[in-house]
Amino acid sequence: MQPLQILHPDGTLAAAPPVGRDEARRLFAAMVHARVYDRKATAMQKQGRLATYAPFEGQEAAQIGSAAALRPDDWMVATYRDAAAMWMQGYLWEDLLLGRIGDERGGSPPEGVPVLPPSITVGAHMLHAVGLGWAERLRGEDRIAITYFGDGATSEGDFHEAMNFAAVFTVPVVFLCQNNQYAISMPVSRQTASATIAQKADAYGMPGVLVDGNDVFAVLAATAEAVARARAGEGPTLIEALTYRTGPHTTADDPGRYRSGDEAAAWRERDPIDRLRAHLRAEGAWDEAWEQGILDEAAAAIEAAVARAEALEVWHPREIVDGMYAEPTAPLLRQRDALLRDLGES
Amino acid sequence: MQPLQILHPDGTLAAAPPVGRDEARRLFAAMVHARVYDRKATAMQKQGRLATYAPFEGQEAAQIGSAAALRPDDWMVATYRDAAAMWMQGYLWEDLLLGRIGDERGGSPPEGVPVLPPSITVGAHMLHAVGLGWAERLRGEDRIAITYFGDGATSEGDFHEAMNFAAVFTVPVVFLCQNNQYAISMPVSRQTASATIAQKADAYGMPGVLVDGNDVFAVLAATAEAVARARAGEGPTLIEALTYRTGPHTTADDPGRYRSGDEAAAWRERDPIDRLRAHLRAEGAWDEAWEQGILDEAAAAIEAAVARAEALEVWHPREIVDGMYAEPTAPLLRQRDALLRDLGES
Amino acid sequence: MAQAINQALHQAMGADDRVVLLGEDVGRTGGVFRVTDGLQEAYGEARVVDTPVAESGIVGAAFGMAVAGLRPVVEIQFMGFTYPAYDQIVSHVGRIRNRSRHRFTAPMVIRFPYGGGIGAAEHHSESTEALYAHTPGVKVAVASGPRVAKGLLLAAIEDPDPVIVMEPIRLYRAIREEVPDGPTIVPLGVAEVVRPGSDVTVVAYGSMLRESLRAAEVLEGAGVSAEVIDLRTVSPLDADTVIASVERTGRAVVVAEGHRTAGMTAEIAALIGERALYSLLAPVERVSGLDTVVPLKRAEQYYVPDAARIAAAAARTMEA
Amino acid sequence: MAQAINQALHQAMGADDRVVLLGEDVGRTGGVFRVTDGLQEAYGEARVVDTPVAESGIVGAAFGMAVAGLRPVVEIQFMGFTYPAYDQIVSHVGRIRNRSRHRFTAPMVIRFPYGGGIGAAEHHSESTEALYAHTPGVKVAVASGPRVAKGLLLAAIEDPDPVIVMEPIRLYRAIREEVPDGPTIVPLGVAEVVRPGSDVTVVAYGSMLRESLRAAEVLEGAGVSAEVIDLRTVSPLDADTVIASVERTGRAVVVAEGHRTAGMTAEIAALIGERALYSLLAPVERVSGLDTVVPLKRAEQYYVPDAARIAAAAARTMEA
Ligand SMILES: Cc1ncc(C[n+]2csc(CCOP(=O)(O)OP(=O)(O)O)c2C)c(N)n1
Ligand SMILES: Cc1ncc(C[n+]2csc(CCOP(=O)(O)OP(=O)(O)O)c2C)c(N)n1
Ligand SMILES: [Mg+2]
Ligand SMILES: [Mg+2]
Repeated sequence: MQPLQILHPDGTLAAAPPVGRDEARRLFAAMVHARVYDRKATAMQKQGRLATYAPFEGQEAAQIGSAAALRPDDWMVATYRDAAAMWMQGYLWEDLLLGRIGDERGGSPPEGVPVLPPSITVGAHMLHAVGLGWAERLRGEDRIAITYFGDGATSEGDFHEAMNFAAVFTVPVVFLCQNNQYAISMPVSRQTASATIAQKADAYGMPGVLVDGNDVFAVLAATAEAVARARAGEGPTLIEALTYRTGPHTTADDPGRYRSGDEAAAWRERDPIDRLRAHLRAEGAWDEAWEQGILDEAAAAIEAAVARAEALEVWHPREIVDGMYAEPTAPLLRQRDALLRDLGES
Repeated sequence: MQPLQILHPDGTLAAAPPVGRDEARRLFAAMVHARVYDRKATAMQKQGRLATYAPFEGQEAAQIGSAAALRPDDWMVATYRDAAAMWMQGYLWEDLLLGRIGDERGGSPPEGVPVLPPSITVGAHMLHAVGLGWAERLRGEDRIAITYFGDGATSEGDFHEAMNFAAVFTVPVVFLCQNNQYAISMPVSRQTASATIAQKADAYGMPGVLVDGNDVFAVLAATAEAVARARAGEGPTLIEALTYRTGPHTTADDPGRYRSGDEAAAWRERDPIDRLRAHLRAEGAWDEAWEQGILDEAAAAIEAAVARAEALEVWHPREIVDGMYAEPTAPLLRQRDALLRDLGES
Repeated sequence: MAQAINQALHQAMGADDRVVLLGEDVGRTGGVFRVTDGLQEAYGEARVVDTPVAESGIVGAAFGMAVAGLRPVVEIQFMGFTYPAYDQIVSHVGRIRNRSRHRFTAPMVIRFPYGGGIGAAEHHSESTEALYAHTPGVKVAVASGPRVAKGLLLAAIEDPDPVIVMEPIRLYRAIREEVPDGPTIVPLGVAEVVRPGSDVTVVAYGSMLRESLRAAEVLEGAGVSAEVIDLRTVSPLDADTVIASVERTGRAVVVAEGHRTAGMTAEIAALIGERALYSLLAPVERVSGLDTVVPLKRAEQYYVPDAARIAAAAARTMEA
Repeated sequence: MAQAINQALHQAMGADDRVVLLGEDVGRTGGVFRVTDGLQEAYGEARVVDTPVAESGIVGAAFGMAVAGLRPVVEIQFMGFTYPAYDQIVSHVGRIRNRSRHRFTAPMVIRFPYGGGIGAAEHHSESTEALYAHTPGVKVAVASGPRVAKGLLLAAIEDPDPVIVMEPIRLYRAIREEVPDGPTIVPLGVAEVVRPGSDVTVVAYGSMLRESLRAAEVLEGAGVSAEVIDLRTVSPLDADTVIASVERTGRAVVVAEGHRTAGMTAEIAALIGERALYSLLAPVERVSGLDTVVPLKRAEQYYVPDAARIAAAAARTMEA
């Protein structure tokens, strides 16, 4: 299987892009914006202002390109590494940061944003997307669901059950696998003996598509097609986007223990932002000032998000039992009272 | 994919059989013997002498043909419906019956018989076969493992994890799926949207083979090849044997609620024993007296097994805690004493 | 009891088209115990869904449906087959509300047969409700007969949070009882004093209620007045009703057929010790299953508590 | 503590080539907490196996290996990721011996970090040992420091039955302690009186031992002599040591960071009520986590019990 490619690594075109110039510029701006966030979050973690953080640098095209194919009311269920995609679908940077600061309120996007809080467990969440899409179909709505996951996640039993349910019940869901070559320290070649992840779709009677995940046009085109299929009632699609995480698994990880500098350097040559920039420049659609403007705007927006997130006071211990049920149960109320007594707050 | 076939349903040959005449007769005898057991067990259940029972009539070729490809020391991990295969590998009828009578001692085959007690949960046991085969490989032994499961079991996450582990670690294991068209009431078309189960192998980078499961020669040939691959260190194979359970799912089930008489009748035309009989007769290797001899011998052997199983006394309540650990723990001993006190036996 | 549950499902599906059923063999055959009989005919294949054999898949997909605003009612064929779905339940079903601070919720029901008494195959006699009571964010109701089964299930379907509803296998066909025709609710988290008494409190639920009532009759014959409480939900647990009773009687027997260590009898006994210590005239007696696998048919009776063991335990509290 | 565990694994693998390790990232990187550092270099990829991300797969395959006669030691990356393997553990690992009446056995170890205290992400602070204590056929050991961690792990590897070994995350780097160089065993099922005392018994294990010892010091300052017991295994639970102590002190505080309902504090409190009721001068105090998800970093301290809460509970028993 050859991955679908529209933009060559040097920025020349292999095929007609799926979007016009303005939209291409918008995609570029979004990718740059996301990278600013990612670097800021990484820096904050080093300063001890975030708990662990899972950087996505290198995967911007896979996330932004795919999310750009969605309608604003489509459901999204993604992971700890998919902040860029979630933000594209309406999740706020400040809420993403809050989660990383270690505050449950980060799991609560603005009302109406159809994006679930990031999944920390690997695998289980794909089934949630199946249920969401299925529910819409049962109601006769044409909203679809998309779920993001990594190469490692394809080993979990829940991946299998999600793919199977989606295909058996013709659920409108797109499975977007970012094969970033590693699951923590494990290369994808030790995760599965199949040549590609895309080919796993056939086991479920579902189309599987392999795309160059650092080619934002290819990702967008493939996702748009899958979304259209789903919306038309033709069922699920598995997309494997080949990409690479430039940084560590999380800020607690040292990739030097398991991968070579050469490999990382080779992938850096395929950087998704550089690639689109080269294309835009060749088209006369890019100049340095414009990019600087995006960077400045992004920095300001993200600083503001950081400020809002960090300004939020820790909730009062009284609230500790409030999240579990619509109304705290009798045992929880007793436990809360005992806690407040112990804290001298009752 | 066309299923491998060596014996046509009318008993004529599509290709050269994998075994000579004596071995063919031995296979016939084993299938007949197994059917006598199956019918006896079904009858006993109706008389209330067994708890539920899951009949395998119609699946004799799939079980006997595959088990015939094994070496006596190869591991087998099979299900509640695979008594014929287990018996071929050394499990005793009386132990199989004991389990169905509701006695744990049925889970204990004679020492040295490399067959685990039948799996009642669907799916989990395939991983056990992977571990068994893997252990042998680590020790440098050439014993392999085979695991039996149904079409329904392929939906469980553990099927996926077992297939994936087996392929990634080149484990000597054979996955033998008896696609008997139903998982209780669910037809295989509602279990998966893929055209075959065999094609699922490709998702794991493993060969998948489709065979006519009512053709004992085809099953034997395909299994022998998979066993040889495994033994040679070339890793796992998935075999899908197309077959049909003639009877109900278990003695508590009424297949009339979910499948047509026509369908069952069509499959009866493909009965594995009739088919081999037709072949042997054409070869001059069958006569009625010989078959009657097998039937009589089988009936006697099975009656003796029934007698031994039914003669076993229920264990004393004192023994209730004895199976959990090598030595009963202190809490278990206290619980046993309390039980004996309550029973007035202390 | 199967019929009462079937009636509850009919009423819920008729009243609210957000209610959908999912499970193995629930549609065409109406389930192993025929609890969902006739529902697929009545409400169609889209709302009564025969699923592949994949419990994590069933629960995980139903969870997504619930988040999207449906009211899925999942059947797992036997309690022993809920374990492959345990991760979905503990990590997601019970957590989405807290994880999103109420932005997303999962109002769904997971119901299944549980417990011994019919000599079933291995894995078919589990009673591990303690596991689910120990799982934050879900509620756990246990039916003790047709009326309670119907009322708890309807309450569970209406509840804004996920509820597990357990149905004793051995009662499906065994108990006949008047059940109100209309949609009746048994509130979650409220125990019922089923039989008043003054000497000893017997706390039970589910399959053990009937045994406890039988024990109470035996005890009455021996001049001991037993108060029998049906907990009805083990999470949240209505400790107030239990404590009030023990404060009156001064003696308690707690009964559950699940394993002993860290089981429900531990929790109830601990609560009594915590809140009614000074009322206790005798140690709380725990009557429970053992810390063994539930034995198969031939020895099952040694495992599952019965009226005789409950009565004997009560008698011991009287002697202390 | 990580180093002591690493040493135990080195010794076990060196002494017995049936011992193999399996887990996510255990080889090349030596695990998230570097507990298995250097083992793959020393014993090769065949015996120190980096697995795909599939917990049921890891446990299920290791189970098969154990049945075949190896001694697999499985690492699950965090306790919260044991749940996908729960079915394998409860339905197979804990049952094969009984199912086959000793013909087949599964001598294997499942070890993992557990508990809070480092402000980790969701699912990374679980302490649900009650679940495994409620699971027949497995034993459950909980390390409280380097020496005990090493000794329990070596005992677990030698044990003829499956053993779960839990390691408090927050102690991996936090505790330094003399650990005997040689292969030392801490027997399973035997509690240790870590600090003798006469007024009140504090029963703890794992991460809560250190907090309990700190509480004992605080209490000593207040003139209260606390006896601190490290259970070391929660299944089987050494009730005799606990009861003997409570019979002397007449007061008890039981501590565990897991959820409260049907948790380990319930079991221990129930045992005390059962066997030492007449010695009790005050209700047993349970100090535990709440029936909530463990809060994230910013509010975690409200959930996880600490020395102050333990000391306060002990003080309450003195006032009663
Ligand atoms: C069920 C579960 N098992 C293990 C983990 C620990 N873990 C976190 S991320 C990860 C690797 C996932 O790899 P992949 O799916 O490729 O995603 P990536 O991190 O590369 O984006 C693992 C094993 C987890 N979070 N959940
Ligand atoms: C984990 C689990 N889920 C559900 C069941 C209940 N159950 C028993 S057999 C069966 C159908 C299995 O179908 P298949 O794998 O095709 O095997 P067959 O019975 O046809 O031989 C089901 C759902 C079970 N035993 N285990
Ligand atoms: Mg990855
Ligand atoms: Mg089948």
